[in-house]
Amino acid sequence: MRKCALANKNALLAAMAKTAKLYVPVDGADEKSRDVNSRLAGAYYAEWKDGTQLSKKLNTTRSPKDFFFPQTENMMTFKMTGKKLEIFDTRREHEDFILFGVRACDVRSFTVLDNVFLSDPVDSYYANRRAHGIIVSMACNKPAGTCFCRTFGIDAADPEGDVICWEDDAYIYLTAKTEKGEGLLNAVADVTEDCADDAADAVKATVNERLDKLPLADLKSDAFGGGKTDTFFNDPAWNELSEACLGCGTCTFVCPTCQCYDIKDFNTGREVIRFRCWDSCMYSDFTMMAHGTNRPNHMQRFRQRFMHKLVYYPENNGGLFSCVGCGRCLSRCPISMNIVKVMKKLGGNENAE
Amino acid sequence: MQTVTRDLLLQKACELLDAGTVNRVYGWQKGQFDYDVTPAVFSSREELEKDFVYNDFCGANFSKYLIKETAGEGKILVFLKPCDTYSFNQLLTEHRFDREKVYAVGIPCDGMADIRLIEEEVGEGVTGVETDGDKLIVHTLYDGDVKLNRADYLAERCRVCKSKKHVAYDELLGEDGDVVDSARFDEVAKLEAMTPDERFAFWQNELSRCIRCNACRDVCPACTCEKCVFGNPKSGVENKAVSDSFEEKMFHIIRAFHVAGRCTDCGECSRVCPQHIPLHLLNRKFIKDIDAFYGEYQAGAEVGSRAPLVDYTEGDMEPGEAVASVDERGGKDA
Amino acid sequence: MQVNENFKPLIVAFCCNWCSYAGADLAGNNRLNYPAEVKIIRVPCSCRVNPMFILRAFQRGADGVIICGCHPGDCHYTSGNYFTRRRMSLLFSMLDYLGIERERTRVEWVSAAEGAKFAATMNEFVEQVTALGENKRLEDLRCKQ
Amino acid sequence: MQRIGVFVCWCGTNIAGTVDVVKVAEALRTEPGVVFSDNYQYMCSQAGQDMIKDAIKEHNLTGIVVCSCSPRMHEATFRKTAAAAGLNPYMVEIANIREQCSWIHKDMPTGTEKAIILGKAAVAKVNLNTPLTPGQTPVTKRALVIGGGIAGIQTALDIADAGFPVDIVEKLPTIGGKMAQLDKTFPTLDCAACILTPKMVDAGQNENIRIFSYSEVEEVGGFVGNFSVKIRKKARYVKEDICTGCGLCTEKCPQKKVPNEFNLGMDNRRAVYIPFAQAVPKVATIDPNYCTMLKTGKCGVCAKVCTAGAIDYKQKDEIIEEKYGAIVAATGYNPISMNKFDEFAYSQSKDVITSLEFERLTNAAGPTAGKLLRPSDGKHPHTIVFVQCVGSRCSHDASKGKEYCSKICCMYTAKHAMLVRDKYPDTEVYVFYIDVRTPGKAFDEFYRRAVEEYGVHYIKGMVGKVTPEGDKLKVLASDLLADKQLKIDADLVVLAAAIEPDKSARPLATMLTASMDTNDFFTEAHPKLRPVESPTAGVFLSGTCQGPKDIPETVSQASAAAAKVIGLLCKDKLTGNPCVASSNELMCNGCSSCEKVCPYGAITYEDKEFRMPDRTTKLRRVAKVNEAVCQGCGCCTVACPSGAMDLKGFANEQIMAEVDAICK
Repeated sequence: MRKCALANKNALLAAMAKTAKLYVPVDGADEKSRDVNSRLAGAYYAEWKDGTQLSKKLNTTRSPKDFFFPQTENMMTFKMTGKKLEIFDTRREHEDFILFGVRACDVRSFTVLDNVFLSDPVDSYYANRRAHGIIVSMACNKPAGTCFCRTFGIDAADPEGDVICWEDDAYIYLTAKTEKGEGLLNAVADVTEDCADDAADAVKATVNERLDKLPLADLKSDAFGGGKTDTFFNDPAWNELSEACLGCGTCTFVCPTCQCYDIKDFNTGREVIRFRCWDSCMYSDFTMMAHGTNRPNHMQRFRQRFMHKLVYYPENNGGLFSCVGCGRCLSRCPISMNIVKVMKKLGGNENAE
Repeated sequence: MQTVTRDLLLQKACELLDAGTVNRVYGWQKGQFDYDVTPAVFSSREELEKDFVYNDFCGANFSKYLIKETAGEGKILVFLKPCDTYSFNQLLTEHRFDREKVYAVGIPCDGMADIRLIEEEVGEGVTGVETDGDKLIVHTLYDGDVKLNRADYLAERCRVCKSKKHVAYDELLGEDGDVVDSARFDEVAKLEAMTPDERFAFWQNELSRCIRCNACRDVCPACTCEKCVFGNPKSGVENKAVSDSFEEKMFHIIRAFHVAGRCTDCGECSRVCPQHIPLHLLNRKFIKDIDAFYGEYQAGAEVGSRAPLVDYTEGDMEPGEAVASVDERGGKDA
Repeated sequence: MQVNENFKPLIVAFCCNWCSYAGADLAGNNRLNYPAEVKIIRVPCSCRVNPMFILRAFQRGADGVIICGCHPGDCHYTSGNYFTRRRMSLLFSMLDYLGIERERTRVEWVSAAEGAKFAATMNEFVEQVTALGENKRLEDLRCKQ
Repeated sequence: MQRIGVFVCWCGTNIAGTVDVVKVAEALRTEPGVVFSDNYQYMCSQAGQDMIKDAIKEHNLTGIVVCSCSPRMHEATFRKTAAAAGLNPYMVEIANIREQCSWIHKDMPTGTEKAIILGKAAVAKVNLNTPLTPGQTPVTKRALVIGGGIAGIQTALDIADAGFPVDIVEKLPTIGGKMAQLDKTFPTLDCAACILTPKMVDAGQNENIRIFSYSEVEEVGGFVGNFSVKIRKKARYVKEDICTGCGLCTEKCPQKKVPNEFNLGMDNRRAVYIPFAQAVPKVATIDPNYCTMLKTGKCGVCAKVCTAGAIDYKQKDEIIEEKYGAIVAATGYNPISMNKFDEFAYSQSKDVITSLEFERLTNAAGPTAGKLLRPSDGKHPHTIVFVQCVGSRCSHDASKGKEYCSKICCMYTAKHAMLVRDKYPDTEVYVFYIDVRTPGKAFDEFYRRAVEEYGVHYIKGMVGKVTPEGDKLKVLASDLLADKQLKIDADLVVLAAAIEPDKSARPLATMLTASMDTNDFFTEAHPKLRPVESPTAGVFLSGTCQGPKDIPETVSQASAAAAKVIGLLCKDKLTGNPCVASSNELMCNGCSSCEKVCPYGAITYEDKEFRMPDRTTKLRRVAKVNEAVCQGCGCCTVACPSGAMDLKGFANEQIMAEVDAICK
């Protein structure tokens, strides 16, 4: 394990930034700024430049999945010259980049996405970005009231990632978990020093203690998982749960694991750009086909999203839930309906209050 | 603190259910925390007693839900705050629901708190917020209970509340208020007073955060199209995600234009925006311009009023004059 | 601002069929020159012009958009241009509010007899937009070469 | 996918002089959908048109683009050409490369480049064109004229003469209108009754004319060629077909104290009455507000004296439903109320009267049998003051009067002044005016005669105040030209009250969906080019309901309106313009925005059941466009936020395709 005094954090980040483009969570505007809206919009990832202040917020409003699965991505272009059609492959080898300060929940979300995009047939666009990204995760010193990562077996005190970091009042501790991570740590050896492998244990203990006390600490996922389709699919509670849902895409778009996309063409007049962009199963035209839509009413669309997170995905992915308990949907849903409420309503006695 | 209490609303709801006046109640359902209240339909006294809540986080405007709810059998009780009643009337003007199937109970509103402002102040470990007179007591994970001045943490739309007066109801709980001479156009005037470059930079910064989740559209009581142009591939503006900075602007300009003259300035768009884009500043710009160009008009103040964009007079300003006139106004107000 | 001397703006002009389009024809009849950068789209009435068309033009690379209709009171459909006037006043004011140069948009009433006014208006508008340079604030980069 | 043919015209050297037509045809050949592209010297010539026809047949073209002169010039030509070759005429688009290209650009490269772009835009549009067929609707060959004054009578007579049945609806018991109340007419001074009553009789006797007197229009449905109208025939308690108009009842009726509206309340009539001797129909009417029998059930004198047995106290209002192909509004005018002009003491003295009252005072059939006597004491007035523009041209205070000029006052005041001086040369006559406006045939000569031959004192200035004092009226006025105050002791003051549209016009306009201006005058379809038509198809305007006018103007407009009606009724079917709005019911939410901007009232709503994707049904209010009424302006398409409303021939997609092509 390596450590770096907090006073030298800028140097550490500078050293990282030398190896690849470095992205860090920052605030929309500094505290003194009159730009209240940018500040209230929350943190987001931005490229680190010398002196960039890192956000103190627990998490970014948009999840870091954007780096591997951006909201829109060009796939190819077509060009008509007279009556001749040409197709251009727009794929390019992605440049290396580092994501710094990724939380445990979000790191797990990459695994969730990997299962989808890297299994056969491999999504070359995603794979390209994934191969070039290095994840530097950060333990959650102050988990928020809306956090429930433990429900899904995620340890915010000991995240996954290429490099794991912990921070206390004096130091930032770093340990590499992968070859990529080792490489990065070697590259920043000049600004870090060796320390005992248990140096971060105190931090871990504090975090664990705090996780125990979270309001949602008792939320259990046991009732859900693969093979439970019949248990939940026809539950009348879906009607009630979906009643107020607006059918907007907020939960989907802030969710680190939502992975649905649509493929569309944009005609610039000179060429046609074929791109993919995020889609939401909450939208009425989601997977619209010639015969119409296969989930014609809103309850069905609402149900799909939660069934996918809690039943369908685990069924196809060895029990892994595709919710990571980051709490983004809890704080952003316009009508405050969310997966926790769904789990409590459907999840039987163990989740009853 | 709200002048009407949860118990009073509960009592009224139960009374009307028992009397058979209504068979359902549109109300607020309590959540995990005090601030994550969900709009919900209650159909019995038991449900109401268990989950009905009324506190400083009941900002949701129920008017739009009435389109869906009036399709059902029987009458539904809906609680409407003053600002909600404007949307209610506007929807009636547009023939969007059957007035006969709604029993509207007007309730006074003392402004609703904004959890984002509170979290920005105390950090993210908020587990609950209680109101104690003019104070908010925020329960936090790491800093114990924090006391805040309630007035400072009201949502923007409530701090510049335009009306405490109900413009529609079957029954009113408590006292009706008045239309307020509010400062809601001050921010617009400030922007108008900026240089075009500053304005461009301002909006570029704000709109670039848009993730096109459509929450603003889906919550908007003026957006009740059967099929939105942004979801219609034949409309020429359809798109599911922002592919380009142009589209951010396009979406928000078109959306604001489509609701211009019909927007009651209820502020739901800004409330629900996950990226906290001040969308109300677009709508209020249209309202301010309409007031200045064509005389004051408040959408929803009266059922059946003619919106300024479907009306005209022979002496209206020319577009060039209209745009130029903003300079003078902006300079004066700011 | 840097002015590109070779810059030739792209101007889309929506003209109502009854007055302004006829005014444009008259300008042609009288051989009154105006720049070729102006391309006219014929619409039945200025009130047919949807704000979406204007934004679409800017998206696709137009540097200026002008809408021409009958003089107020002379609309072939009696009231169409009155609605145009309100819609465009509000739209242009909104574009201005977003920091988009107000000189890029214009409404002009041109009657069928005003060929000279049509040509003069177009000359003036092209000059005005040329001075502004390329439309950068309301462009879609995907549509640029 | 379309198969488009492009035809580039040289127009001799008009186009080919500055546009390389070969290059244009070449460039457009590779555009999407284009399968044929060629050029020719004169496309509009027979040879050019044949070339198009041949190409359509040979290449199975589904659409054509002609790059030529303005569509205003030859669009119709090329549409006919296409139709002759079996192609839908609305699959033709014109790229205007002459007026808007070759004629305004000097050099070949510029002209050619622009012509190519204009051609591309036309190709882009035609790619999205759909064949359109104009709708046809049958025409009901009957007209309705609302209002039975001189305007309505003239219109009805002209229509009837052309052989079409026509109904007049008049709210009073007789036709005749205001003109029947007038004494003499300017500038010829022939008596109004002498020229009007024969027309009234003609109308009453014309086989093609039905008169519904004492009736009002209650409901109007339908559209041009197919209106259906409900008319309320008010109970007059006299059987119209039996009453001979002998007038015995009107002499015997014991209720004598009913103010006579025909004489503007200056004398009385009975509860059963015939408004005036030459009334058409000449049928008695019982006034239910005054009839003792109807009010108390006791009396019955009229029934006893009526030898024909025409009295029917039990008569009820009757509703008549009829279909019409055209409707003419001829609702006329009224003088405005003098309530707001108390500075002239109208309410304080009986000797302050309006000009219309003056007409009755000088009329041989009037309350004084034509002798000019003061209403207060029946004495002959020696000094008369006429005040012009009372309530007209009131632009300084629109809440008090009207901003417009009432147009007829200058002339009738000159007439009044002249008649007074002619009959009573010992009477001094003063006329106070802002301006004297006499544009009209022999009008100015007439006015000059009043001044020069008859010695009427015309004074430029306004009367400030009229104060009754003893049996005199003290008139305080200013003489602007002499710049002094005048005090005149007058015996009679006559106010030239502004005229305003009849109160029945506004509700009628609503029923007809015809538009009105802020003064409640009906608006014309075009102020210059279509002055006798309402923007609402099938509705025509006759007389002062459209704006102030005198009798000759009214009559000419009435005949003009009749000509328009005849033109319409001559057709067996109406062929519409297929470029009309149409609403996509699946997208419409019935918000009414479109309806509010439609100048023609072409949009209505209906509740319709829709099958939802989840197989439930939903009742929704949706807009419906009446294609026979829509004129295709497209205003509704922009008012519609969802884009449910679109315009055929100029659809959103088509216009955006043109934008794209131009901006490419």
